[in-house]
Amino acid sequence: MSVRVTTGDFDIGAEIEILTAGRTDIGAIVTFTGTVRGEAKGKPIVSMALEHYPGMTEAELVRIEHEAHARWPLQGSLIVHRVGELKPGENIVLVITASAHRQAAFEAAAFLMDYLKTSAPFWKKETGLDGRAEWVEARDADDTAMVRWRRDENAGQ
Amino acid sequence: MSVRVTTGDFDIGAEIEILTAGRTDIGAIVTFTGTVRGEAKGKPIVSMALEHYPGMTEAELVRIEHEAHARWPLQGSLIVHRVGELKPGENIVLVITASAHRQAAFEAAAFLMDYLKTSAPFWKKETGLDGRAEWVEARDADDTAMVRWRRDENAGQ
Amino acid sequence: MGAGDETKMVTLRYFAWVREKIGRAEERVAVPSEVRTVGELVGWLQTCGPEYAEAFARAQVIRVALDQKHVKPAALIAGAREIAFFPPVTGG
Amino acid sequence: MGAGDETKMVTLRYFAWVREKIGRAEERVAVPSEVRTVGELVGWLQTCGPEYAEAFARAQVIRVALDQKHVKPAALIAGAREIAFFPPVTGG
Repeated sequence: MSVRVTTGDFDIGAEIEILTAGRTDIGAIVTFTGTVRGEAKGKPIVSMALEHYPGMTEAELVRIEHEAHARWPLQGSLIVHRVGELKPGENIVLVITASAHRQAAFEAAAFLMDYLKTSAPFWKKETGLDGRAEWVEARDADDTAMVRWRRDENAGQ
Repeated sequence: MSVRVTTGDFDIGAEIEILTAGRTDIGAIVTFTGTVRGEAKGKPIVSMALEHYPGMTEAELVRIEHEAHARWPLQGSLIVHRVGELKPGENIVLVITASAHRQAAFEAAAFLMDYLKTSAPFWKKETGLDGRAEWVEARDADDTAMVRWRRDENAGQ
Repeated sequence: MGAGDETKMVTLRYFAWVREKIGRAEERVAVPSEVRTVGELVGWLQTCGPEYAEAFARAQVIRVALDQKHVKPAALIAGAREIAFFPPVTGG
Repeated sequence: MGAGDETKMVTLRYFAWVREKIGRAEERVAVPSEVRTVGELVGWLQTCGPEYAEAFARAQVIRVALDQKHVKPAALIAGAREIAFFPPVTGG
């Protein structure tokens, strides 16, 4: 289990290697990579700035990572989130989950992303071709995505 | 879209690079990697042999990849499956899906794995410490996992 | 394997433990014309010798592909060039 | 920002457009003792000047963290060292 907030890029292959090196108890590894898209609401964007809340960010990422390990039998996990100035096509976020079974790895990775999107204190600002920068608005779909895990809690799963 | 059946290993980072190079329309990339576990039914295994049906294997992988693209808006995908002799900890299978949105990428990757596990003609044989080799039996859980996508078909989704 | 008056030649392929039990990976056989479906073909193969009887003893677990496409026991074999028999798949 | 007879000093932090509207990222303020909850604190901040009035105009979209933990408007602020205000998060 580890989390990292960084201005630098990450190397997905190298991170999987670190997580799985020398281990034979892992059967399934899922990675999710989020990247900067070159368009927002149909308009081109030239860059994205990511602000965060140092200290709270790491605490929130650790908290949701623990929550994932409490819900699924995971052999390992990693959350890396970049901050600062990014260009279209660049990496933003990496989540890796490793488990003996594929369903646990898939579900835990989706869970981590859903929680991260609604509770980790990051904010995106996009700059368009005209140089105007606008804060990205939160999507209702992200709240909806998170709610499905809440239902599971209520069901005692 | 591409599929590959190979005796050699794959490089996950390099494959993501190939799939996403120069593109700014992708927002989400999911990878699934299946690896050889060092135990089966509580007993250590020393190696795994993967047999397949050359020709049909590739046709089935192409078919399920097309099916995934018909169901989800994917910007790209890759299926790589190894055959031959593998050791515990080694890679078996790689699935990559790329989409503008994370849910499509997650669902399509899970779908590809579920279909692959029940329709692609591969067979595993595990060799234990005593040198005895046994064919792996199909898991009911894999059929159950696939059925959820069938329900979606019936629901017209 | 016997060939009647009216037969058709077809390539049969075997994989995994079906291959091991029969002792070969592939063969050309003359299928009697009264054998019309995949299910009937499995039934006929069960009568072709002890190795076939053993390989096809649990007929319900045998999967069949006709010209490299999965088919059900009711599928007609007419026109097929290659018919493959194998256990449920276990890749991934 | 005014300080009454009975006040407590607390660090306020602002992020994203809340920070931009207020014009600073952080400040130490004396909160009147009658301000007990996070919701009341937002209400009080709205009265602290036009930049605060604008930043907190849509109070229902403002998220609050007390000592770096998400809290609801009803949460008591007593004992908090650091209170942060920000829009709904948009990372990932």
